[in-house]
Amino acid sequence: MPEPGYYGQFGGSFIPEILVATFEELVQAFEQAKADPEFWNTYLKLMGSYSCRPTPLTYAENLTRHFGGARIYIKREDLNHTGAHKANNVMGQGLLVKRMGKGRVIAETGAGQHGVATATMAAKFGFDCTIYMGEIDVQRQRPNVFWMERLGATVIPVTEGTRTLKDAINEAFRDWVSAMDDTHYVLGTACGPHPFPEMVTWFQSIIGLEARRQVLEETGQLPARIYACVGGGSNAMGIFSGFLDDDVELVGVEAGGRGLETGAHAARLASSDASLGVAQGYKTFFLQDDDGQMKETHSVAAGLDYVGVSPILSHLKETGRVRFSAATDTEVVDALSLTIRKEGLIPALESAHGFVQAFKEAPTLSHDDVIIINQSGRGDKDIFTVADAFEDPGWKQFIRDKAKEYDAR
Amino acid sequence: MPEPGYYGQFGGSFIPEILVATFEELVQAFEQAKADPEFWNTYLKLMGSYSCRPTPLTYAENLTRHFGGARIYIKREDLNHTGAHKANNVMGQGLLVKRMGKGRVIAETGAGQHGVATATMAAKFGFDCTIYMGEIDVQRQRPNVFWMERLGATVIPVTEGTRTLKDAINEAFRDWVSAMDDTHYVLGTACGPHPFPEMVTWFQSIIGLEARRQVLEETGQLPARIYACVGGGSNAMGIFSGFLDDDVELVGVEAGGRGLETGAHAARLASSDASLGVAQGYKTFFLQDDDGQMKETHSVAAGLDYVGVSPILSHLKETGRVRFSAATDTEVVDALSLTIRKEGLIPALESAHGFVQAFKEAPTLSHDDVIIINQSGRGDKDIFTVADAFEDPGWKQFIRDKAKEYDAR
Amino acid sequence: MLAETLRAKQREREILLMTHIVMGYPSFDDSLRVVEAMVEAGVEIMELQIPFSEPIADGPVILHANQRSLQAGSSVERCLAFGEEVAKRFDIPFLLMSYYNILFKYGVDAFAKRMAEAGLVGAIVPDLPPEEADEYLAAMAAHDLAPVFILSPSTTDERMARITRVTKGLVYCVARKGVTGQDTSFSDDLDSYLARCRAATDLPLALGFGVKDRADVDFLRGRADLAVIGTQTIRVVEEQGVEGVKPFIEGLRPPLSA
Amino acid sequence: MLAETLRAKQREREILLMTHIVMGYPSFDDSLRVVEAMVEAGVEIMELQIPFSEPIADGPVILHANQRSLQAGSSVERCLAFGEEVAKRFDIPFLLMSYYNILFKYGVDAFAKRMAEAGLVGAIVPDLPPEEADEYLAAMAAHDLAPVFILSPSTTDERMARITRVTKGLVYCVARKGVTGQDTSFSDDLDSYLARCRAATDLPLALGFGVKDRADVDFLRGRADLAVIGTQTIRVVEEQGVEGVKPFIEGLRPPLSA
Ligand SMILES: Cc1ncc(COP(=O)(O)O)c(C=O)c1O
Ligand SMILES: Cc1ncc(COP(=O)(O)O)c(C=O)c1O
Repeated sequence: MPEPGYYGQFGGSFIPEILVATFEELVQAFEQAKADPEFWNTYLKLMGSYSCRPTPLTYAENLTRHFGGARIYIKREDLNHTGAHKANNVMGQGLLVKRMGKGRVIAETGAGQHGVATATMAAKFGFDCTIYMGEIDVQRQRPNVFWMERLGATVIPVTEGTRTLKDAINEAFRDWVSAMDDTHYVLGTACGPHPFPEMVTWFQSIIGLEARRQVLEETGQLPARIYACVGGGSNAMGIFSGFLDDDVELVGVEAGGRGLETGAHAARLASSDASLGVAQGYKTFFLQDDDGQMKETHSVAAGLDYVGVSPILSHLKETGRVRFSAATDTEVVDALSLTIRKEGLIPALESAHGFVQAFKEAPTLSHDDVIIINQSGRGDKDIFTVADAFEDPGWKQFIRDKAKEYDAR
Repeated sequence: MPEPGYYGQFGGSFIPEILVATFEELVQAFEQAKADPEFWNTYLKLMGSYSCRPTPLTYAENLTRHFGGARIYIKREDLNHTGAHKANNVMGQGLLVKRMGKGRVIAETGAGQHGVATATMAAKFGFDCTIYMGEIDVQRQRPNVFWMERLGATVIPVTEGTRTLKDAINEAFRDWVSAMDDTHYVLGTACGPHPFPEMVTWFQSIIGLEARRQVLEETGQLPARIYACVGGGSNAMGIFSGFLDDDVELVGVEAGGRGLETGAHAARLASSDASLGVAQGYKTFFLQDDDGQMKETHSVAAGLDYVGVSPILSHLKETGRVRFSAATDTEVVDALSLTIRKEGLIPALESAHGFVQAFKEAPTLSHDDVIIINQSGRGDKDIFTVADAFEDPGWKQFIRDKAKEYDAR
Repeated sequence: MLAETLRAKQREREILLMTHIVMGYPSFDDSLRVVEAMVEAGVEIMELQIPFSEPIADGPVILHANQRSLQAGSSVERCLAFGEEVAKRFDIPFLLMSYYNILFKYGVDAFAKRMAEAGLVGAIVPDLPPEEADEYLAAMAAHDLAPVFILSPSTTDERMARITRVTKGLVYCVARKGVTGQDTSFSDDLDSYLARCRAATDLPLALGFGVKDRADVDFLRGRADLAVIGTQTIRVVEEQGVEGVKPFIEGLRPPLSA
Repeated sequence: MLAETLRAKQREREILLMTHIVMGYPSFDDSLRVVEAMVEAGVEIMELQIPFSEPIADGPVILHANQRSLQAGSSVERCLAFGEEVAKRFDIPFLLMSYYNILFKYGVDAFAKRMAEAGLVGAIVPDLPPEEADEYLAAMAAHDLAPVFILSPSTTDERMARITRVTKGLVYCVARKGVTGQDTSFSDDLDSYLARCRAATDLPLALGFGVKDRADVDFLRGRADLAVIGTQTIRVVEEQGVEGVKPFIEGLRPPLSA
């Protein structure tokens, strides 16, 4: 009988003593919410009226024809309010915060997506909101900083460490240990100490529940395979949740960055570069050196650029239930480009990782097979990154002209 | 008995002889589609599986409390695929193009929203696509140009005239008269020669049909008033359509720009600056000089910055069925700001015009009353404009740094 | 009346020339000198275009001329005065050409009255199909002016009949799809199209869109009654100045004495 | 054993001092000189922190020291060697402090063995609650080392009992919410919290987080057994150099002879 919060040897709750009481309160609130069918109904209602759930399952007819194999369906988390599956998690945690009677939320953010989602939830629920974001990400992802500030959140640039996502997480924990009485830390993915992996997965399972119903309705059959990108693992766990007990192959796709052989990647489960460790409150595979110090990671997709991974996914890898692969930056931009042109869909760079692997495998399957790709978010938020990836000269000129305009005033 | 295509004295079809046959074909295809219930079902199915329809009707609890009058509901067209109600129109016309067996679409665009929507539809349906866009708009709205190009469309900058929306329309007509055999012109709003006003309204009426059902379900009553911004008039006609026969006050809000008294606005129906005229193929109120030459218009919202207006709305103004007002740029930025902070919603600058008027009137109504604002699109597409409107220093620095980075390479 | 005038001129010339200018481009002085040169070069009839901010049926060259004329400050009144001046000064018929809004804003009847007073003989309004033209037709009739309508290759026989029924003076046949100022391939298709036009009306047929040189005009001889030279003269003025106009026009047909 | 050592020292001094350094910050040479100065100034016990890339329980000053030490190339092995060196050279007990991953990656038992060989007496691992500590407790016991656990004001009495049951040597009581390096208000609340800690265990109580000057130490006299000076000595070194350490520490308590 595994301890609560453990998935095989992964997970746990490695937290400073000062937070233990807070976590106990959170675990309790979460357990009560899970046991209360009204809570899930309230959650469904909120997501249906504030976001756009159920999100559609779109048949990608042109891509299907292009690859000439399996019929490709796309689960459209990009159509959520704020543009990604992150909305599911934050709105769920928002309801829990209300239940706990707290008035302030904090969050880490890398790409800015989870920060915007949290700031949005905070505006909607009337919470104070502080977002921690690595200084480098603040610089790279200014548009999201702008929106977070408009939404009333305080964005604090984190200047220590690698100045990216993992350091923002550390900083959020530091805030939390100082202010846990009235503050809830809205962790953005299925990582961190118990109950976060389970709780975030629970809220995200709305994706898989919908997708299962939809694919049966639409095609009368279960999919052969499901593809999802894996940063922390929340969108993947979200869609996988609906199919764990089915005869459906689940494929997680990590950031291959410049190639697994270069070391400049964020593949914790698809490469042999990661090893078991304990950091940021939980035990999982980390990209770390022999001393246990965390390494720098790389991905064209800021949201996948993280050293750890959901302990639940580590476990599902170990049991063989989920297969993992990696997509390189170049493959990602190509898959993105093809998807935009063939279907008029703009996946986020993160999501495009799932598309890469699906495109590799679709031709090897039969037209009788159905596959689902989880489009976790929309890519138009990434224009600065995508335009750079495409080396678009018109865009560069536009930015130069805009800078001149600002200088002139 | 009015002639087809006329709404009172407004509308008609003032087109070059060379296009008459093309319009006859279009009218016929449209009439057949309207008469065929399968067509509308196909349309609903497409919008449900590719976009996110029905879009939610969100109760704006915080704004309601803030203003202390009518209960404010928001129809969430921002959650459409591509981020605005424009999707409804283009996907509908796309189905019609397929029915007519044509292989190429063209469109005008101002803000770029309709261009992106059309390019998206073209990618999805496999049509060739050319988008005409005023040179000034190409410069201002580069992000949208970037996406249109990624979607496979050719974007042609229009260098004549005011180099904005109306000139792009003229240029699209010029293309069409050269290539109508295989080309359909996807006009972006409820303007232009018959059947466009009626046809675009028909596709957009999906908004009103949904909203009526939703508000009754949610509140058990009809709204007292409905607010929608008016550029060409398509989103307004879309939502109004569902309530024309009801005892519901309909309010259209035009661009007041720098103030009606300054002349720098785009208020055709809410000001006395416009007069009846015939241009771009139809008869309506235009902002024109005494000679009949069109004037330059101004709005912070590119999508409202247009000289003409739907002939159907001109008629509904004349009959008194719809009331019109204008919102200034400053009021719009304030309403946007408040809405972001209170509800976590980011209306497009265009849509925010509707919010301005609703906010003025909500406190004068009772809590027993319900009002609906049509949030025609999302504002995160407008970051360059919004950041400028807010004079955000962090944003400016970001752009300067980005420009330096490009110069350095 | 206009039709008879043209028929009379056709006794001297098998194919007549109708030329086109945008009034006020590049200036009213230049416009006057261009008209003068054209009349001297033997042009039989002219279209004077009042510039409009939204000329949807015109191609880039004429569009540009419209814009520049407006930017230089030309007004409808100034254009009408110009029309009056040339109509009094030169002994050929002048048609006005503009988009419907110019007439509509002026007041259609007032506009026709003013045209008649100015000595202009008719008008071409490319965005006004007969279906929308009741008021215009009444006004033109009341002031004895020729409403010139347009036929296109995609116009059905039935519609040709309907259009020519309300047309006076001449019928303007556009040679092809597209806007003004593009090349037209003068081919068999054109032949059969013109035959259809001929069958629809006894009025002189003016063929426009893309006529640019002597070969084109030669091709039209015996097929149309008038060749319309629009964009090409604007190009000539832009490239060679007003001086280029007369030689260009004269070169389009063999000399009269020949 | 450690507990007895401390109790023995308490016969001379009512309140003991435990100080903290991040090994390798700003350099191992400086670290050595700081230890030397502290020992000379009469510190009774020291925490030696092995830097970690993700020190979630530390505030900005110690966080920064962790980062700089790592950037300067300090390794776990080098830190252990440093621990060994000072343990041999100076006659006070030394505890290691680090995050659990450092031990975990090394191998928890191997780490404990190495500590014991180095002459270190115990460890503080702030992100390792007793619930997750089975392996660690076994290794520490096997090598006769003191596992020092932490209590906080939000720890319930029940949980205090559970934690102190597995703790050896001393109990580390954090004074308040928050991370290291912030001000603590030494007040009645603290009083009742320390009374609860005292009730839970016979072990010496070390109070940490925010102790920064003589007034704070005076306040703790009679309430806690050890005052922990963490962030403040790093600040002193940063502001006054290693020279500042000895006078600072000496100033925290009245001289022994007094
Ligand atoms: C669109 C999108 N997809 C995926 C991710 C990765 O997170 P996760 O693995 O938790 O789904 C992110 C993170 O920012 C994201 O923004
Ligand atoms: C979001 C949005 N709303 C409104 C409009 C105005 O168009 P219409 O009046 O046709 O709805 C536009 C036009 O681009 C738009 O993008």
